[in-house]
Formats: sequence, structure tokens, C-alpha cells
Amino acid sequence: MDTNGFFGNWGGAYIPEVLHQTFQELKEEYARCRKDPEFWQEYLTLMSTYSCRPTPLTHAENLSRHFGGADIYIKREDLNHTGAHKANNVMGQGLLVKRMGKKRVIAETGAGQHGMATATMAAKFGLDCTIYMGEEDVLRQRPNVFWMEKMGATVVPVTDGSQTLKDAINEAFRDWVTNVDDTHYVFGTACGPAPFPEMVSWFQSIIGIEAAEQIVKYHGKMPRRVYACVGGGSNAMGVFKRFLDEDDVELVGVEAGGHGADSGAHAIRLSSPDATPGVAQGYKTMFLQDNDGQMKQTHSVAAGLDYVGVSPILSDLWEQKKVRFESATDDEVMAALDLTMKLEGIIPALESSHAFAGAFKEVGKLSKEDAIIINQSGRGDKDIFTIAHAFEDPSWKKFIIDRGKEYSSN
Amino acid sequence: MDTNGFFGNWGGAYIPEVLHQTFQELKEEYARCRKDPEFWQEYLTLMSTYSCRPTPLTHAENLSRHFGGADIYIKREDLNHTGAHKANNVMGQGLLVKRMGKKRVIAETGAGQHGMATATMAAKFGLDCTIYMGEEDVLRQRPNVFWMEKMGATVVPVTDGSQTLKDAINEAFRDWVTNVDDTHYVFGTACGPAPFPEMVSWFQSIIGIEAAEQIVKYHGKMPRRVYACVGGGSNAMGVFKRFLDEDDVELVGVEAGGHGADSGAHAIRLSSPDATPGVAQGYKTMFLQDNDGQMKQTHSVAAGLDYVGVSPILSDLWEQKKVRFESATDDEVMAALDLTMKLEGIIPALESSHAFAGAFKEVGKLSKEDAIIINQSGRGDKDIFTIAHAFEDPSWKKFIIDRGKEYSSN
Amino acid sequence: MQLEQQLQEKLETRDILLMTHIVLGYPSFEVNREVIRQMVNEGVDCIEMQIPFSEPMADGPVILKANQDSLAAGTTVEECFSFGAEMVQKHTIPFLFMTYYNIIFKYGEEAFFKRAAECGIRGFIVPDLPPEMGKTFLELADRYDIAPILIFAPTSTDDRMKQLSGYGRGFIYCVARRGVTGKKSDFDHDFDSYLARCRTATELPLAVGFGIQSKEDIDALKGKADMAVIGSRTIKLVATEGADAVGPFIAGLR
Amino acid sequence: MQLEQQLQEKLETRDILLMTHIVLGYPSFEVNREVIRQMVNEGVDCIEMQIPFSEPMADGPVILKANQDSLAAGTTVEECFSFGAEMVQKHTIPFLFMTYYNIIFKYGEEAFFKRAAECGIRGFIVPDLPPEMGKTFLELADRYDIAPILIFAPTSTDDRMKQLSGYGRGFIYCVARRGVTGKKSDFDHDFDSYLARCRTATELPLAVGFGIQSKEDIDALKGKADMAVIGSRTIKLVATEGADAVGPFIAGLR
Ligand SMILES: Cc1ncc(COP(=O)(O)O)c(C=O)c1O
Ligand SMILES: Cc1ncc(COP(=O)(O)O)c(C=O)c1O
Repeated sequence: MDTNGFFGNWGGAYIPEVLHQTFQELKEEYARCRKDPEFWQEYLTLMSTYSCRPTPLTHAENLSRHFGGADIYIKREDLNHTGAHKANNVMGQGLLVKRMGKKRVIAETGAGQHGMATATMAAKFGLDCTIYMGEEDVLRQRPNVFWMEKMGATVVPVTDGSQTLKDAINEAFRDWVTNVDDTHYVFGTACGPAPFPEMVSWFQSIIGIEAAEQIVKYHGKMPRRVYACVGGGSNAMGVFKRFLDEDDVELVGVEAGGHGADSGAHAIRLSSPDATPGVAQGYKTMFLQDNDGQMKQTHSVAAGLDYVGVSPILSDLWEQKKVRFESATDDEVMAALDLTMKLEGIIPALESSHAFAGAFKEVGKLSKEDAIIINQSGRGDKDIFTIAHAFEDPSWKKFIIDRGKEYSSN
Repeated sequence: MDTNGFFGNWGGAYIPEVLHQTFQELKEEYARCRKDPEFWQEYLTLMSTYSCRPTPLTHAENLSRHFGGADIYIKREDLNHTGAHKANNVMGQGLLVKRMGKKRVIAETGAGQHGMATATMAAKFGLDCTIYMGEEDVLRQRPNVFWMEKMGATVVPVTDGSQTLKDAINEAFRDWVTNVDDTHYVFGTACGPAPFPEMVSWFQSIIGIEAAEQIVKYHGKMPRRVYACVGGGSNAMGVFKRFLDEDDVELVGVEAGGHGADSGAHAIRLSSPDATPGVAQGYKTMFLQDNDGQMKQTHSVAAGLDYVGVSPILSDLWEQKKVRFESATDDEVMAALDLTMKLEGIIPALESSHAFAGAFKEVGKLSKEDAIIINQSGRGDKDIFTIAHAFEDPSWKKFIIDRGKEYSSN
Repeated sequence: MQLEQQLQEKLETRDILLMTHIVLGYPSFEVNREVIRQMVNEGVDCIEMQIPFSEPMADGPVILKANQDSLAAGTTVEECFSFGAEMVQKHTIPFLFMTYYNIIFKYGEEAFFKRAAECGIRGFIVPDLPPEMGKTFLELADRYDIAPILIFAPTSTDDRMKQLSGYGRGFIYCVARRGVTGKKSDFDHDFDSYLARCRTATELPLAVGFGIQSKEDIDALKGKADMAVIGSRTIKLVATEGADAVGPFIAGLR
Repeated sequence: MQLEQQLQEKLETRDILLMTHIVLGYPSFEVNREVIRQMVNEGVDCIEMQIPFSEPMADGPVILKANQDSLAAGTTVEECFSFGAEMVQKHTIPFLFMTYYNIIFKYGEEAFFKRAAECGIRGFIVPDLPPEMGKTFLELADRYDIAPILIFAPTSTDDRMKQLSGYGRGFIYCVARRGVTGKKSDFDHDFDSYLARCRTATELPLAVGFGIQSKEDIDALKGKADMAVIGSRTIKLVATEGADAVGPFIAGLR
């Protein structure tokens, strides 16, 4: 990151003047934390006593055998407290908020995982908490909404625009400019104005640091490839960062192919020509936008990937060809999820299932001597309404109908 | 355990002759595993690479401050893969099944957690899997049923008797006597015929072994008390075992008080005079039964505690006064759950919330110099239908009604 | 006269004996009474009367339901004793109690034996009480002269059968197959070699139960076993066609 | 004539100027045309025309909805330019474009400036473009003689204001309070000392915007600021009472 917050051509901090001062303070505090080894130590202690770090690296023997190529290892971010990698970032920012003395946090959320993590952190750190969530995502991720509220957070459904992640981000910014003095905006992914992309990636880098140590321990050497799904890009940056300078490790980001790259209904920013450079939500990156610069509707079965932009750091790595980007369609994702449940007894989140789907297309062609790591960013429990729906499970439907009738009648 | 499987006056193996031989083999294999240090090592490796062991011990600073007594530490079994301590037992038995060369597993489940864990293990180990679950519990724990099925297990709703855990156990035994040659019954708690109570406790003892090490590291000495909820007794045995010989550690088991100890609608076996010695489901313990020896209906808001019997090992420890037993009512449990979510950002399962409720009643009276451990046996996500229902959450109800209508209309 | 002796005597005139199974209080004691009358009339040699239990772990759907319905109708252990005593008075064939161990344990083992002996009950079948768990039970059986009926299963090893035989009195109940009561069994080659193993292991008469439904099944047992046990089949018959169907059915079995 | 000069001249005869805000294409260009006519008639001194953007991060509900509705009706950047050119032709007051940076960036910064200059637009307000991010933007503004309107906020430090002032031309837009457009502001003691800080930091005229709704609000600004900005208030007025309500409303402000 240069002093203006750019990574190559990407990034920056395109923020309203009201926020200027608070960003100054944030950048200074962040810089202090990065220099202070005690801060990272405090972070590690928190993550190993409140969440479950280091998370395991699981050898997926059955999937490996099934595809007959490289050995598949799964980095288990699903085992974090609150069920996803989002906790890494949020707990880190929580420590920062404590240092800055702010009393309230706000956050946007798509899949609800970042909202869950933030509500959790707020409960633990005794902060007020408001979560913005697109109305469509409120419906897709209802259980998460329920838990956030039970943990004392206020969840505000956002009915503007496409009612998904980007709109929640806009709304969170509106809150922030209003309540900037006592409020910190816990940005949920490696996007937004600097220093967020770098800061979020820093907290998430714990994933790759652990994974590198673990793979060498189990597999004896570095992996051939590392796969991660890419929404905003935080879990991808988290697992990639440590491997960036390893020559023989190829990094693969898997974007949301939705109904297909040619369908117009997807969220592919880097692995298709649909996106162009733009500036929105406080930063410059590749956006899915029309010729006038208006953001397009995106689509993914995974709420957490259903987003118009992507981390500026990833746009830079894409431009530098240091990370390869692919996509997986909704259908490929459901199939990958199904296979992973059946063969390994592991339920990846729909977001994470994109990384699995991406890896499954290629792993058979790799040598048996090699290993790959798939970053399982979260667990699929939160997606039960979407997954049960997508699989058209008849007994689930009957159960919901019966419950609905019961509730209607009293 | 004596050679007949008794702990003092309790336990034994009251099994049909068809199962005699398979129990012989099971006992021999179990004895071999206990003697073989490599087995435990293999178990530890599995649990640290597939699940998230050691699970953290979390210092609940806000709850501690709130009650103003001893420091509260929470042992985080909720962070296990599949969301509860049940995984410890199941993965251990899975290794045993592999050694015995059986191709199919069956299990009973109440809360669905043991079923989830068994279905997961079966997927990972490539075994056929059938799960028996009381019809009432199928309704209470619908999401778990869905996931078990997605992992390839057959879930059989049991419509006999009270349609809860004990009936699922009977039905699993009926399957076992029929398919004894290729099938292992993965008993889910520290009950049933010997060697199950001891074997399950052995696998679960990993909880207390870790917790003892952790509390000494964080608190500097042994805890004053350890709290666990008691359904069948496996998580309680798991966390208690290591502390049994520590003189100054008091062990407290919290049973399901349901609508109250005097209501007849509860599952209190040891901390009220309602239960009497009996023999059922293959073992001798304190059962909730009438004067003729017929089992009574039990009640708890927590499916996993809604059971007529209790571990024979706990009956023995109760008789020896080595463990104190208390109970918490449904209402106390919901309040404890609510407080824990709000203050710590942690969502205990309804079962585990009993341990919290039990501890909350007493912790304020202990010295600030002391610490207690509460065993959080599982996470509450699985209970969303029960918890949202119990809190009468209006937006949840609306959500379900709308979904139900949507499903009805097509 | 001891149960075994009684059966051996009958075996002098019959090539195979018949034992039937009823669940007490199901559908009612009234019907039990009538069913037993018809069974005895048609020459049944021995009857096991099941005292219902809420957790009949070794029983299949038919008998499970019978247990539950009987309990739901309010059947008590005391009523079962009275009814048993009445049957012993009324009929000359031996009557046994079949039940799960908790019924006995909860009543008090010795009290249960004493009361059953007073009623004239000749044997107990307790499917969840292996001899290892039944030390006092076996002593009391001896003391009260009530035959403890032990069970062989296809999974029992030769050694195990010998051991069981040592504890058994009256006869050995050979479970025809793995599984619970009620489903049809195959009386095939494997079954024959199982029965041969049973025969070698014990001097006691061999009763074969689980899934015997017809004259053919019984004929197939002749020369290999001493007694055929009809369980779920007649219970289902009573439920679907009434008590009066029992007599003709039994008559048709031999 | 440069924007600042133009405003300074007007200030010689008026104690406070009025700037109004419209969202282009909302509810339609037709209505925009009429609204602007009435505004100019009633003596508005300057008009900022917002080119709608799909992500108007700094705008409150009223203007947000106006952006969305305009886009939903199909408004394009090209139409905004044509309309802007038409207004400049028709009226003598200065017109500004307000928009978010992506609209400019995506069009091509230089192309955008060129086109706007051809249309006679006098200034740009870009709320998400701080000067640190606007190096080329500021150069182009200079080159094409279009005033880059910089923004002061209550959270800006004195140093920051000085720095911003150095980049600004035309006037400084002082955001009256924290928050987004549309909500009422308190013009209290804190506000006065904020405005005093603004005044000290720059020589440029001060426009105050965010939440100005009435004659009283404007009177309160007299002597402290040079221009009052009416934004959401008239947009809402048009939406609820139609374009014809604008003239009388503006007339009542002074
Ligand atoms: C489980 C999970 N994975 C991935 C993502 C995508 O975010 P990112 O690309 O920042 O990792 C989300 C976002 O909500 C998520 O919940
Ligand atoms: C989370 C959880 N805790 C506790 C229990 C009770 O079982 P046990 O007493 O064997 O720990 C269950 C049983 O299903 C459970 O799911």
C-alpha cells in the first residue's frame, strides 16, 4: 500500500470529508498496532481462547481418492467461533476499537457471517452494535439475523438498490458519517477505503500463516495450489498472503459464476470481461458496472459473494498475474457441496463451496505427489434455508409449511 | 468398572443373547485400544485435524463481572466439528469400528447432535449409516435432520412411546439385534450396556484433560467447581473425570428441571426423589419410572436432556457423593442463554445452557480468588427453531409463515 | 412336576410341541382369557404370558404395540399375577411369564418369584437378562422352582451355548434368527446347522421361536426341535380377526 | 467569468445567496426544466444539478430515492450533459454538476471535463473525491476552468480546512453537520464556532448545506455564510406538491 492507500492502480480512499479525520486516526492506530508486537500477541491470545485458533487443516482423503489427483487439504475456517473466517477480522478490529476508545460499532453484512461476528464481538467487548443487511439477504440468512438480535445488535434491513451487500455498505457509510465521533465501522472484507483492504487482509493473514506451517507438517512441502472463494476477497487474501512469495504455489481465486459467465446474472469481476475499473464504496477496483458507471445487479446463490466490487489488492494481484481467477456456477457449487458433505462429512458454506467447486474442476489433473489447499471460509449451517430450498427437500418444505400454519393460527 | 460392567451398584450389560458375542468382541477391541498408546495418539491426531481440538477455554469476563463471584471459564465444546462434544465420542468409536471391520453404523439421537456427529463420521469413514430419532425430536431439531440426510445417512423417525431419546435407543437396539454382524451401534452417551458407559466417558475425558491444563495455565490453579449439564451424562463425565481425584474441586451436574421439580414434567434423575433404581436400555441406573417399573414421560426444553435414565457412572458418583446434582428449569435455562448471548457473544445449546443456569445460581457466592469451569457441550445454532419459538420472536414467526405460504403455493 | 419333565412327557406322544405367546391385557384380559381357552382346547402345550413393559427392546412392531396398548389401558403387574393364577387354576398346561428384567427388579426379585410361585407359574423368559446379570435371579429360580428359560441365538458360540445350558431349566428358547420378534424366518440350511449346534450343546428340550407362522414352518422343525413357538402371528390374528379366529388357526397347525 | 467572481459580485447586492439542488431526470427532465425555471425566476443564485449514481453514499433517503428513480427511468450521463447545456443557454446563473466520482472516472476524466466545459458548467461538487484522490481531477479543473468545489465538515481540523481551501475554487461547501443530506440541522452555538473556523480557514465564499429548510434557517446564516444550499427540501416539495410549489417556496425564503 502506498501512502494514499493504493496497490498498483487500485485502492485509495474515496471518502466524504466528514470521515477524513476519523480515517487519519484509524490509520495512525493501525500503524501503531502493526508496529507493536504485543498487539499481534494479544490478537493471537484472543483468537486461541475465544475462537478456535489455530483452526485445523484437514486431509480430505475421500475427496482426494475420488478425484485421483493431488492430495486435498481443507483449511477449516468453519470451526472459528461464529462459523467463518469473518471472526478473524472482527476480533482484530475489536481490539483496535478498544484502543481507539469508541463505544459503538456498525457493520454491513451479506451472508450474515460478518454481522454475526460483529454482533458477537460487540457483545464481548460491551459495544453498541448496528448491522446493515440487504433485505434480500435478510431473507436468505434469516437464522443469522435472529442470532444477531439475540446478542443485542440492531439489524437494519436495507431496502435500497439491489438490497444486497453493496447497498448495506452504502447504508453503513451513511450511519458512519452521521455518528463518526463514537462509532467505528467494522468493514467486513478486504475492500472499502484504505486502510481497510490492507488491515482486513492483515488480520486474515493468520489463515495462511497457520496453513503454511500445517501443510509442511502433514504433506512435507508447500502445496501446489491454494483455492479460495472471492467475494470481497478477505478470506482469499487471508489464505493467499503467506504464499505470495512462494514460487511454486499457484493461487486461485474462485468467483461467483451465478447462472453462468454469459448470463449477466453473476458476480464475476476478475475472471470475465464484464467488469471494468471504477470507483465506488470508497475505493477503486474492478466493478460490474454499465458504461455510465452505474453498478449492475449481481447474482450468486451465496449471499456473501453477491457483490459488485472486489478487493483492490486482488485487482492488483490479478493485474500482476500473481493470482489466477476462475468462477463456479450456482449449479457447480451445489454439486460440490453435495459431494463434500457425502464424502467428508463437512458442510462448507455456499460461499466456501465455490472454492471447492473451483478446485474440483482441476485437482484430478495434478500429480499425486502434490497437494492443494482449499480454504473453507465458513460452515454451511447458516445456509440451511437456501440449501434445503435449492435441494427442494420435501420433508423440509413440509416442516416449514406446518410450522407456518401453526404460527398463522395463533 | 468391574468385569461385569458395574460401577458400584450401577451399570452392567442387560442385553439380549443375540448381542452377546458382539459385545465380547467390542469389549476385547476396546480393551486393546485402551492398552495401545498408539490408539489414543491416532485419536488425538484425528481430533486435532478433523475437529478443532484442543477446544479453547474462554474466560467469560463479562459474566464474571456480572455475578461478582468466582471467575467464570467456559470450556468450548461448541467449537468441535458438528458443534458439540458428541464428536469426541463418535470419532473415537469410528476408529474402533474401522479396527473391527464393520461396514455400517447406527445411532440414536435426541438433540440431533449425536446423529449429526455419527452421520459425519460415517461419511468420513465411508460407512453406511442409519439414525434413529424420536418423532418429537425430529420436529424439535429439524435442521440437524436435514444435514444428516445430506451427509448420506438415513434418519428414521421413531413413533413409539414418548417419541424421544429412550424410544430411539430401543429402536436402535432392534436394528442392532437384526444386523449385528456388520453393524456397530454408536451409542451416544455414557449409558447403555457395558462397555459403553466407560468407553464413551473415556473418549470424552479429553475435555477434562484439556480443561485442567488450560485452567492451570490461565488461572494458576485448579478450579473451585466444574459444571456440566447431564442428559445421559457423557459431557459431564468427559469434563469431570480428570478432576475426580482433585480434592478441592467440586463437581456439579445440572439436570433438566423442565417445568419444575414438583411438576412431574422434568428429567431429574439424581437431584430429586422422583427416580428409583431400575434396569432398562441395557443397564442399571436411576430411572424415572412408576411403581410397576414402567418408564415415565419426561420433559425438557432441551431434546438432549429429555431422557429417563442417566449414566451408571454418575449414579455411582452420586451415591458416593463425589458429584453434586442440581437442576435448572426451562425458564431458568432460557434466561441463562439470553444472558450469555448478550454478555459474551456465545450461544450455548439448550442442553449446555443448563450448566450455565446451574452455575449462575451459585457463582456469585464464591470468592473472587476462585474460578469455575462451565462445560459448554454444544452450540445453540441447532436449536434455532426451539429458541426462536421460545422467545416468541415475531420476525422469525413472520419469516416462517411467509416461507410456508410460498412452499404451500407450489 | 418340573417344567422340563412335563414337556418331556408330552414329547412321548407328540412329535413337536406348541408354545404360544400372549401379551397380558392386550387387547384386554377378557380377550386373553378367551384366546387362552381356545389355545388350550386346540392342544397348545405351553403358554408364555408377557407382562407388558414400556421398553420392550427385543420385540418387533406387533408385540411392541401390544405392550404399549396394554399399558395405555392401565394394565398393572398385580393384574398380571391374578390373571396368571386364574389361568393356572383353570388349565392344566404349564404357564410361563415372559417379561423384561425391570418388571422383576422393580417388584423386588424375591417378592416376584414368591408371588409367581404362589400363582403356579412354571418358568420365566427374560430376554434382557443374560446369566452374567442374573446371579440372584438364578438362585431364586432354583429356590422357588421356577424354570429360568435361557436363550440361544444364532450368534451364540458353541462354548456360549454350553455355558447357557448350564444355567437353563425347562427348555432352551432358540431364537430362530437375528432380529426382533415378528418377522418371518428362513428355515434353511444355515438354520439347520444352527439347530444342530443347539442340540449338541444341551440336553434340554429345544423350543424355536421368532417368525413361525404356519403348519409348514412347524413341520420343517419336526425332528430338529422339540417345541415351536407362535408369537406375533396369533397376536396379529386376534387384532385383525378377533379371538374366535385363534382356535381354527391353532387347529390347522398340526 | 470565474464562479467565485460571479458569486462575489452577487454578494455585493445580497446579504446571502441561495443555491438549490436538483437530481437530473427526477422525476423527469421535463419537471427539472420547470423547477429550474421557477427557481431562476425567484432569484436563486446558483444551481447544482446531480447526475444520478447508483451508489449515492453521502445522500440521505430523499436524494437516494431520487437517484434510484431517475436511473430506473433510464437517465443517462449523456442526457444530463444535454440538459445542462440547455439550462446554461437558457439561464444566466451559474450551474454546477454534483455527482460521485465514478461517473466522471468512468466517462474518462478529461473527456468529462471537456464535455462539461462545452456545456458551460461552472463547477463540480464530488462528495467522495477528497483532494488526495483527485490530483488529475484538480489539474483538469484548472485547465478547463471548472471550479472544483471542496467540502468542509465539522470534523475537519483547522489545518485540514486550510489544506482543502488551497485546492478549492468558486466556494467552499460547508457541510452543516455530520450525516447525510436531508435531515434538519441545529444552527446552534457549536455550529457558529464551526462556521467561524471555516471563515478563518479560507478566503473563498462559504456555502452551507445539509438540512436547510426554511426562511429562519437562512436568516440565521446571514452574516456568517455567503450562500445557503437548499437540497432535499425542494426535491421533496416537488415530489409531494408538484413543480408549481417551488416558485412560491423559494419566494418565501428571502
Ligand atoms: C463464509 C463466507 N465465505 C466467504 C465470504 C466472502 O467474503 P470474502 O471474499 O471477504 O472472504 C463470506 C462473506 O460473507 C462468507 O460469509
Ligand atoms: C449439546 C448437547 N449437550 C448435552 C447433551 C446431553 O448428553 P450428555 O449428557 O451425554 O452429554 C446433548 C445430547 O444430545 C447435546 O447435544
